Amino acid sequence: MAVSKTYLDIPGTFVFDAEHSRLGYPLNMFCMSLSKEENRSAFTEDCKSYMNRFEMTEAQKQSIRDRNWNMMLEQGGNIYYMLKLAGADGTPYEQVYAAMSGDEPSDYRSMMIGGGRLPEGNLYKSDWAKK
Amino acid sequence: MAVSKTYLDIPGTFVFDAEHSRLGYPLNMFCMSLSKEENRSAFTEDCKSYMNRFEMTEAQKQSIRDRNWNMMLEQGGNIYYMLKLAGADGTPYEQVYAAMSGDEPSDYRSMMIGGGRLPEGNLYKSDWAKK
Amino acid sequence: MMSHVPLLGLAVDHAKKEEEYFKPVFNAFDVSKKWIEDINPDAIILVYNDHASAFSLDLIPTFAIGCAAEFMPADEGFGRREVPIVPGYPELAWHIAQSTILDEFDITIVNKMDVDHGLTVPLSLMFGEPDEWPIPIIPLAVNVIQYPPPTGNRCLNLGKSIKRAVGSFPENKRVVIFGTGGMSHQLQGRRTGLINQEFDTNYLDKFGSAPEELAKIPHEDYLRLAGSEGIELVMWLVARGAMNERVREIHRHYHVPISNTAIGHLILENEI
Amino acid sequence: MMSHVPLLGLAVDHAKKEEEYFKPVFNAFDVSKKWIEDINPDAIILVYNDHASAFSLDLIPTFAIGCAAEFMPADEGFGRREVPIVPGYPELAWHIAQSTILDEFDITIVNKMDVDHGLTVPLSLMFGEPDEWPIPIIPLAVNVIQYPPPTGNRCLNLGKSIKRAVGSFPENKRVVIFGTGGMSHQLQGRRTGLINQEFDTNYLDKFGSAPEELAKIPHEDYLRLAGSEGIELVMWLVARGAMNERVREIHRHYHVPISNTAIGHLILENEI
Ligand SMILES: [Fe+3]
Ligand SMILES: [Fe+3]
Repeated sequence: MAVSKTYLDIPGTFVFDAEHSRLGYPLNMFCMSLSKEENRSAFTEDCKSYMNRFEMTEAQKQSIRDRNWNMMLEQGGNIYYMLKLAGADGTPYEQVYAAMSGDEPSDYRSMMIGGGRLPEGNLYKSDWAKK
Repeated sequence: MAVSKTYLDIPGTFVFDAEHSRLGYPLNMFCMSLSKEENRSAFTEDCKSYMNRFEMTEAQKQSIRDRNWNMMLEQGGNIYYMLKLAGADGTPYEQVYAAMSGDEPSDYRSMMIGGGRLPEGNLYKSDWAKK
Repeated sequence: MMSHVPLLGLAVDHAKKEEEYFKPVFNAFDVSKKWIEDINPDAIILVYNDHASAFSLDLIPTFAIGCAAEFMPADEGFGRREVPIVPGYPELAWHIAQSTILDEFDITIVNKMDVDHGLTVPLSLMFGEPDEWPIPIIPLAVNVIQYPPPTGNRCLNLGKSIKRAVGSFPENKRVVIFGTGGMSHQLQGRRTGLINQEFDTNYLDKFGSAPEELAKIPHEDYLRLAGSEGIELVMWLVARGAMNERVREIHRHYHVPISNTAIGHLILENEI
Repeated sequence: MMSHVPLLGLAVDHAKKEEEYFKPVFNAFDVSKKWIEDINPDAIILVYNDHASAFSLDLIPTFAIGCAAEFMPADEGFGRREVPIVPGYPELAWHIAQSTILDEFDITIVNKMDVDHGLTVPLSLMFGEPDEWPIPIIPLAVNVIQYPPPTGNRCLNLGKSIKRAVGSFPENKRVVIFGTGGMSHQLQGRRTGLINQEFDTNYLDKFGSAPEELAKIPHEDYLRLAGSEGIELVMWLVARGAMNERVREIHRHYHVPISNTAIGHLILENEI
């Protein structure tokens, strides 16, 4: 079966497909490692040498240093893995979501309580291009 | 789909099905552990306490102590796992096969070189009951 | 034949009971708690997804069935969740594994596995905080993180195969199956926070009466319309497939939001 | 479309090259070595089974595809086998994984895996002792140790799905697929040493011309007639399914015994 990638025109979304998974493998395995207390300590003590245990690109390491969640996604990050980094930092997930969306945390929370982001105008990249 | 067990009337054969696998789990995981050098040393130094790391039944431990291959099979052993014990002992596989068959190693080897055990008379337990 | 295969579609992940915010949802579970107490099943098949706890990118089973006698709550980075060890049901789980493989489903058999909040949160919602879980659990993990997950159609058909397996188990058992995950949500990227109430309502409406129609929804539609994590809904279809063609709705609840997610919750029973 | 999907059915396990005893078999591979050198494929899909090296009773995937960039030879208790690291082919392997899952095969995706003699011995037979393996390998591990393995029919159909996947790969590649394991043998119990030459001959005869017929052989017949380990032959059917309906036989060799096993060896090419 041919693998079509028509999902690529969904705006503001990274589908964790083969390309993403291959690209993000070291970044995600780094994040996952933080589930273990000993690894969290090692990361906190010397983040540079801890990160070097994983064969990450410079861009991946930069995205982690900056806690730039969208950049992590671009570099193949998967949100379920990335949330382990947030967990290790003690950052509430909502803060991560707001950061990715580009909104102020309070605005983001209001949007969610108001029923979330509407599908209208958010289904195709062309919808966003119009904005 | 119903799981029929009509294979139970094959003579001299243990099918490694769910029942066998559940029964043999600790024995097989014990055998597998011997792939590692450190475990082989620990086993050689103090076989009793090494075996106690695995939750084996007394019969399973007995079958191992006696290197009674057919008894291991009865106790849920799987041949691919058991061969790791043979490997750790340095016992040639052919010797294990001969032991299970009940033949002298030289007779067993002759049988194999002569084309192996024939299917005739070896397909049903009832064939063997006649002998 | 088994007398009963009810289904419970659960859709809460990552919930924290202590928070006031979640009260309306927990209240909605009062009906469900009462229901399962009355049913008092012999086993629960729990269809869920692992969140990089038992599995990782190193090994991604499409379907994995837990056949062990017990499963430890996973350490997800904060120590093991303080809930009871999850009791398994090896006889039935192995029977399902053997039966579905002979039925040409390529299931991964798992004899040692920690289970994360994806499995234990639904249990907490249904049973509160007991000293022991009252009913044996068969974990059925579905890959919904790595694209592509199994198709909706494949999930529905796996459910049908599970139904045949439970039906051919030598003992007559009352089995409940939980489908978890979903409903619409997106946890990532600039579009995070997407909720599609129309999609969800349609899903809930057709889930009992027209699951074959839902099974045709292509992955792309879930991703686009229900958010990138909304694709978890395929797990519900495993549970639906395990039920009779005709079912009746016992309870329904839908709420937006829990954190970033639309939560839906549905109890169905077989029409006999 | 790919131009060519030849198949190579290999059936040697556990062979030790240095022993005089094996000479006739290694000689039979001279034809095959020449053949693959001439074909010079872009990739080999190697259908094999793991022998409690990468997997154990803790986790038993029915089908697992190796998508990594390389695979280390496993330490099977004597240190790692002294053969080159096995180079993978991530682009094509991932494409096959995605494609077969969307085609409703429930494959386990593996990104880190050691490969044991089940994979490296066939390579040694085909390529001798090079400093590097000359062609990238996609390992496809099939469970044949825990009963039940996938049915023969399922294996044949997976092969067909792999054929479609390779055919839809954006680049036109020459791919060879090795089916390994078998033929008749029994390694355990009082019946150990069973060999069924009639069964094997029939299998070799029909493999090219009537694989659908072989795909109907129930597990019980393999176990009874071809010995408990003869059931490994289902792995050949994956390779057969990946070929055209019409094939021509390039090379055949059958020999009894290697150790405890009847070894068969068949090269087929697609009729265009
Ligand atoms: Fe989730
Ligand atoms: Fe073998």
